[in-house]
Amino acid sequence: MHRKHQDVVFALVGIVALMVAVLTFLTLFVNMAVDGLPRLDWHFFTSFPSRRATQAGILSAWVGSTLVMLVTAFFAVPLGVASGIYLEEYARKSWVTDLIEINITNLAGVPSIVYGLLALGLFVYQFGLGQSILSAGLTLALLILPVVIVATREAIRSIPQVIREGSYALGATRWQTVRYHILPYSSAGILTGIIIGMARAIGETAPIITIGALTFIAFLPPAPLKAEPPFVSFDWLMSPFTVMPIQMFNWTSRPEAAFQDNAAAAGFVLVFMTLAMNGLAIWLRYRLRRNIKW
Amino acid sequence: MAKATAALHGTAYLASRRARHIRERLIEVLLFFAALISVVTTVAIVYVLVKESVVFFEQVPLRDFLTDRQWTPLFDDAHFGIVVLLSGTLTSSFVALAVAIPLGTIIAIYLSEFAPYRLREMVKPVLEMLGGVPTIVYGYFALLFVTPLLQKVMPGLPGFNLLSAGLVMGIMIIPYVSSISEDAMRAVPMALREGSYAMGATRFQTATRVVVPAAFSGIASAYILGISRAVGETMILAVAGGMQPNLTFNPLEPAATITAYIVQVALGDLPHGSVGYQTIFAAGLTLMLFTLACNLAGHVLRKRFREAY
Amino acid sequence: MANEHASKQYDLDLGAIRTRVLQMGGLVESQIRRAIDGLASGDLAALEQVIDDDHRVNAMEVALDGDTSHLIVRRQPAASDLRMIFAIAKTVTDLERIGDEAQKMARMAKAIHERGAAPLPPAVDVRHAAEAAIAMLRRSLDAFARLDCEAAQGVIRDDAGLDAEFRAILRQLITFMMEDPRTISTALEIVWIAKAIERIGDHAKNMAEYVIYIVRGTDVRHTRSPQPGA
Amino acid sequence: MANEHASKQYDLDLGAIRTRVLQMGGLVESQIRRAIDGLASGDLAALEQVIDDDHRVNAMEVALDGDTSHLIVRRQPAASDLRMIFAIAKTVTDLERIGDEAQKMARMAKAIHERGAAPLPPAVDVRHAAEAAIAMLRRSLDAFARLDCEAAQGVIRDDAGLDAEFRAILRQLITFMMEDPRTISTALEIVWIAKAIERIGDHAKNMAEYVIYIVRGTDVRHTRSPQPGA
Amino acid sequence: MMEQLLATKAEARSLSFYYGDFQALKGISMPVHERQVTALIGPSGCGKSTFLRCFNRMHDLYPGNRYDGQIILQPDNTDLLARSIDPIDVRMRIGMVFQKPNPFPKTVFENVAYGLRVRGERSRRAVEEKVEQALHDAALWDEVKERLHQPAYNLSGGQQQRLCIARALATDPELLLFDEPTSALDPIATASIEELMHDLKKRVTILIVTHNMQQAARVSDFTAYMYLGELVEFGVTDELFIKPQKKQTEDYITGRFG
Amino acid sequence: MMEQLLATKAEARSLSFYYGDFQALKGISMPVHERQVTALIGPSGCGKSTFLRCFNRMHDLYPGNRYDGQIILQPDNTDLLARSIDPIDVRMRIGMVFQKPNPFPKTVFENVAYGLRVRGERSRRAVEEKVEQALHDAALWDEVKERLHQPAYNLSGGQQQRLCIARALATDPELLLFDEPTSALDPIATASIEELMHDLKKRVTILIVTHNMQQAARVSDFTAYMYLGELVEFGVTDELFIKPQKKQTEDYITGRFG
Repeated sequence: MHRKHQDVVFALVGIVALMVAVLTFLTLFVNMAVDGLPRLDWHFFTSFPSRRATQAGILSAWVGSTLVMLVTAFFAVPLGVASGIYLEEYARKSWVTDLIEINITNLAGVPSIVYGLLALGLFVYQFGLGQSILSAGLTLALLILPVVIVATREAIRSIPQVIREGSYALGATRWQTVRYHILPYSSAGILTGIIIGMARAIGETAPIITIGALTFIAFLPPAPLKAEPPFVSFDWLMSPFTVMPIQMFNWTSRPEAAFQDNAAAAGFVLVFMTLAMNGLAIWLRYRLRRNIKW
Repeated sequence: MAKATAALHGTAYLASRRARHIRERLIEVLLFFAALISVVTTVAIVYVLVKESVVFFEQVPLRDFLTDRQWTPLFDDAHFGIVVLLSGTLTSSFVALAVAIPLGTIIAIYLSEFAPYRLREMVKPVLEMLGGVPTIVYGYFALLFVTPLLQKVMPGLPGFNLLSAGLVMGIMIIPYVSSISEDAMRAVPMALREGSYAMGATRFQTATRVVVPAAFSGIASAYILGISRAVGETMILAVAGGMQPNLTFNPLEPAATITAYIVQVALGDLPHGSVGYQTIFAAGLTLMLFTLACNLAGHVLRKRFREAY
Repeated sequence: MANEHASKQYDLDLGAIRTRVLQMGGLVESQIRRAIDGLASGDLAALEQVIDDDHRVNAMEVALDGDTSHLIVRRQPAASDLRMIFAIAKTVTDLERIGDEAQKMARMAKAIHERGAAPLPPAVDVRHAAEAAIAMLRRSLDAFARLDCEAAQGVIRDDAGLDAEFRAILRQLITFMMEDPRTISTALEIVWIAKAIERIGDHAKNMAEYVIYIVRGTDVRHTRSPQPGA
Repeated sequence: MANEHASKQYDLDLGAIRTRVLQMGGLVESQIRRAIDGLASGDLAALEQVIDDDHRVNAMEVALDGDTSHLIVRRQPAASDLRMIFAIAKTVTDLERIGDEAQKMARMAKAIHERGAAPLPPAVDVRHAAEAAIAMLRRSLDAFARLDCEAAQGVIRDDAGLDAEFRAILRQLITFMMEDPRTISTALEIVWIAKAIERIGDHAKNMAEYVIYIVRGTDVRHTRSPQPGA
Repeated sequence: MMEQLLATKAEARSLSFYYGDFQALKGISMPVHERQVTALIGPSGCGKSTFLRCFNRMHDLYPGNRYDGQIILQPDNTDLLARSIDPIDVRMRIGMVFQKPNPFPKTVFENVAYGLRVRGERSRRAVEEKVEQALHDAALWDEVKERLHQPAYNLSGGQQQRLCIARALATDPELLLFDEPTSALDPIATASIEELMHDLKKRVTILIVTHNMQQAARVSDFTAYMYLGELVEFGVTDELFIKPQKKQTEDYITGRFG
Repeated sequence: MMEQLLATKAEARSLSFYYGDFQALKGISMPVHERQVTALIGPSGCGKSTFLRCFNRMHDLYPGNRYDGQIILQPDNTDLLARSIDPIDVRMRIGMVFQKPNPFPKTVFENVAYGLRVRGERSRRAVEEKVEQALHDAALWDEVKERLHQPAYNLSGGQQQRLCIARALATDPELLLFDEPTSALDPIATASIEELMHDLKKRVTILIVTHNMQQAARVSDFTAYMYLGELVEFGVTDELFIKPQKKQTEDYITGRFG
């Protein structure tokens, strides 16, 4: 019967399609590894950028990325989780919540470069924060806010309504229900969303470029911890900075092949980091699915 | 029972009840303000884009902006024809979608309906990682691997071109299309599939006649998300597509997209408040409106899909 | 909507059982009639037949009890259905006992005729009483068929008349026996026949009471003054 | 596991009904005994009491029938439970009829003693037959209580003996009547008492047959040669 | 059973309920007798669950719902639906068991203790005692005493439902609502829950919704038949099932409903 | 009813079934009589659904499943489980109705026509005739004839289930499998499905899994009681429910199962 052959044919087509995607990814990874791995040594991580390709490193880039991520997480996580909780557990159906809802869906789809324009107009000039770590962190925080909110909502939504009703039926208040049930049961899902959001933020280039981050930074921001009281300092927030993807972009744009190897090396580190974070998130989600069966 | 009565009316209880009310109310207000941040963000985006664009359109008539066939904002003889940037954007997006939609759909159907469980569990994370790779890395790949490769086949291909950028962008978008499509197909209840198989249908018949139609609005919203991604994608094009404005629909040529133009301007040293500075906001507004339309359409479709089950 | 026939099968099952109850009633009625005809005509073969046919009544009782259990298991009857099933289970017992009484009548009639004794005059009254009992039985079956409370109450009222008739026959027979002790054996056999007829009336009354139970859900048994003694 | 007591309430309900059936049986048994004692002693008040107490038997029948319906509605019995319920519904009818027979015995005994007639000699045999009937009733109730098929079969066997005893008494009474026609009224009253005793035996046998139905699921009624005629 | 002699634990008085514009309950008045099981039956959509969920103000969780009329809870004559009454206070007195077993993904112990924790009980001794007592009362103690600190999800469906009952019992509710508590269980687990209900009614008043008429007949002392949001008939269960007063009830009970 | 006189439509012979290492069915042998309703009952997890789903090789859809033994389908004496037999061919002959109504998200008409389309039927007339006939047979025609081209989801639950029955009937199956077909329906819809089953058995052999013993008693001619993957007792329904041969069956039927 010929209709049974369709199955075999389509299965083959499917595998081919899958191979195209997966093989492209592998090629990319191998290609970058081949070009970049020779440059990856201790020196590469502890050196500032340089005009000489072989002496250049990514010290200022990874420190900058780390600090920006700190700021991003500091703002995006509490805000994202709180709004997710509000929308799922508190909001009553009204035009305000409808608005917030559509708005978040839309924000999730706004191109990252538009966030860059927002930051340029608002943070850099209007608020006068300049081209600082704080500006970048805030920008990326807004960028991944929808990711965190959506992940939080999905995680919360997967908790069956009967669990909530069970809690309320025992006389619990809304906040008690959230604290004792909603948050604990959705925490793994929320964490997954946060990690994925951070992985996205760490690789974002366009908005950082738009706010005008410098590409050639041969110094580190002021240290957050000091020897003398008050021991902590927030000066680093206002410091100029660079981040990994910008460093890579910079090297990619150079015509010399040696810099392009640097780009490959930086790219390799970047891909490795994002893959590790994504992998962690995927593993978390897998465990989550295995542990909780509503 | 007497205890319950006392519990309802005892003064100590009343006090604790008031405390409870206040605490609950406070928490709700805090959470509400957190949720409001996202609205504030949108308002801020619109405010910034519109504010600068208004200044821009005071100097450049909207008519010129829409009809002029040149984009030379930084020349002395400045032209502001957005069509030029749009052509690059549309061409690269078209190439990307020509790759992503067929492949993404086939992969989704294959994974959801054909692949053995183990293969699916292995492949899905790999695909998701594909979507997690920073776009600058894809840009690097397009410029330094795909373009040289293509040049071996097409010797005349310029170093910067929309084709290789579009192809790589297509690969990048596959996971978005395939994973949302697959989710939509997975959400089709097993009972429907079993119903079809029980009627004597083959896998292919079940997939194409029952599962895909049932998941259609979900799949459509995946496509729309893909379009929105392609249009908004920046770094691949900035790196591999070339940055010079070029009114063309030929993917073999280099051309600037809206996003690439913004990057180009941002990299330069444009003074705050100049017309050049304002052009990027006008371009950004165009981009924003386009993706907004896509997102709303996708939202509506997804919502309809959710309601079906 | 399709629901109008949602319990078609159930109604069919119930209807089938009711029909079989009525069939059993018909058989039992013919048994009584043939026994009383045999008493008058002395047709021994016919009487023999009545005695033999009792196994058919018995078989119907067993079968109907089986059907009733099956219906309970299959349908978990409630409300009027349950009352119907319950009443049928009880009615079937009464019908079988009526069958037994008919058999006894035939046996006595056979004994009388075999001995060749001339029937005693009260035999006429016995026939009259038997007709009354048959009428009661028939009316209680009718009441059952039509779930007619009025008719059922009529049957219950009539039972007192039949009892009176029985006592009159008994007095007559005692007189005969006293006048001519040689008739005692035959008279006693006629007493048993009369007694059987009186019992048939009692059973018919029971059945009528079940009909009222089916329709109204009230148990009217034993609700009036104690019945006159046998 | 908790399931061991999953049907505790059901068992309790069933048990309660069975207990009440046995109580009804006990009441009925005492009715017979008091009637037969009254026949011997001529204690009119006691006989009056028996006649009056029949309403208690009747009330128990109505109540037990109600319980049975309720159990069917509540529990949708199947298998042995259904057979039990079904048998109880039938048994209760038999018990009530035994109660009726006891009442009739008391009524006849009262009539005999009110007339002041000297009891006829067969009264002794009647007492013996009554004891046998009581024993049958008690054993069938025992068989019901213990769901003992062997005992039930014993009861069924014994019924033939009781029937024979009844026929012997009848023959004796006929002789008396023929010898002295003045005794006819009294003799006839004793005939009714003997007949009641014979019927009690029949009912006990029915009950025993239900016990076998409960235990084995087979309907043993009407399975042997036709019973000896009354 | 003398209906007149029983105390009333709760009483609905002309209770109407609206989901937005849709009137789901139409002027229902009926008593819930103390320490008796009252069953609500009727076809899907007749409003029986809606009615049940008025008793613990569950509808307050969702917007657009409106009550009209009263539910008076005894002995203190409180109108549960009054605006001045906080739904949380209502739920403190009235427990509920749901259609599907819904234990929290916590340990067995924590599930039962939850109601106490919500009420601010801090003494560990008191909590432990109450938990044990509640598990005893729910006929579950012997089965779970060895694994109090294991996840509740390891229990079987029937055990989970009894755990939910224990959870409700731990806070000494005056009235316990059961919303089709066995519809997700197999016949064996169903039997054990029904048995348990029978034991519980010595201590607590029970109101149960069931779509299984036989179950209503088995477990309840009183039955209310509802149709299209109205109370058609209320009465002693045995009577209602053998001799219903209304033709509608009769038709439903005998399966001739169309 | 003379069991011996009935033709056998299908027969399981020493059928065992494994989910991976777990043996879910243990050497089951029993007949399915032609144009009769055969019910499978037993507690949850007894393997009754697993057994049912062997008849149309539904287990082949999932990996790691293994059959052992035979299911012989008459009149052609085919072993449904043979390796040489394509499960699709089996499903062409054997229809199935599921626990929850699962109409496809298409119109009423297209749902019923689906089986024909899958079989490559192209004649529009033929399809229309068959669809109408199937809807008649499923006692649904009068209710849907005005809205054949509306989405099937607009129908009520009971109608959807009858639509699924019509869908299965359209391809003239020889054997129809019902997997707890009314467990998601209310009593009224349940009654109509049961009624329908009774009408259908004049034309098609029916095998039904139900966890509702009363339903098995109502609709079936033969009943098989299963426990822990084994067939405990098979017999004529009336006899099995009034006089079961095995103590285990008796205990289950009377609710004393522990």
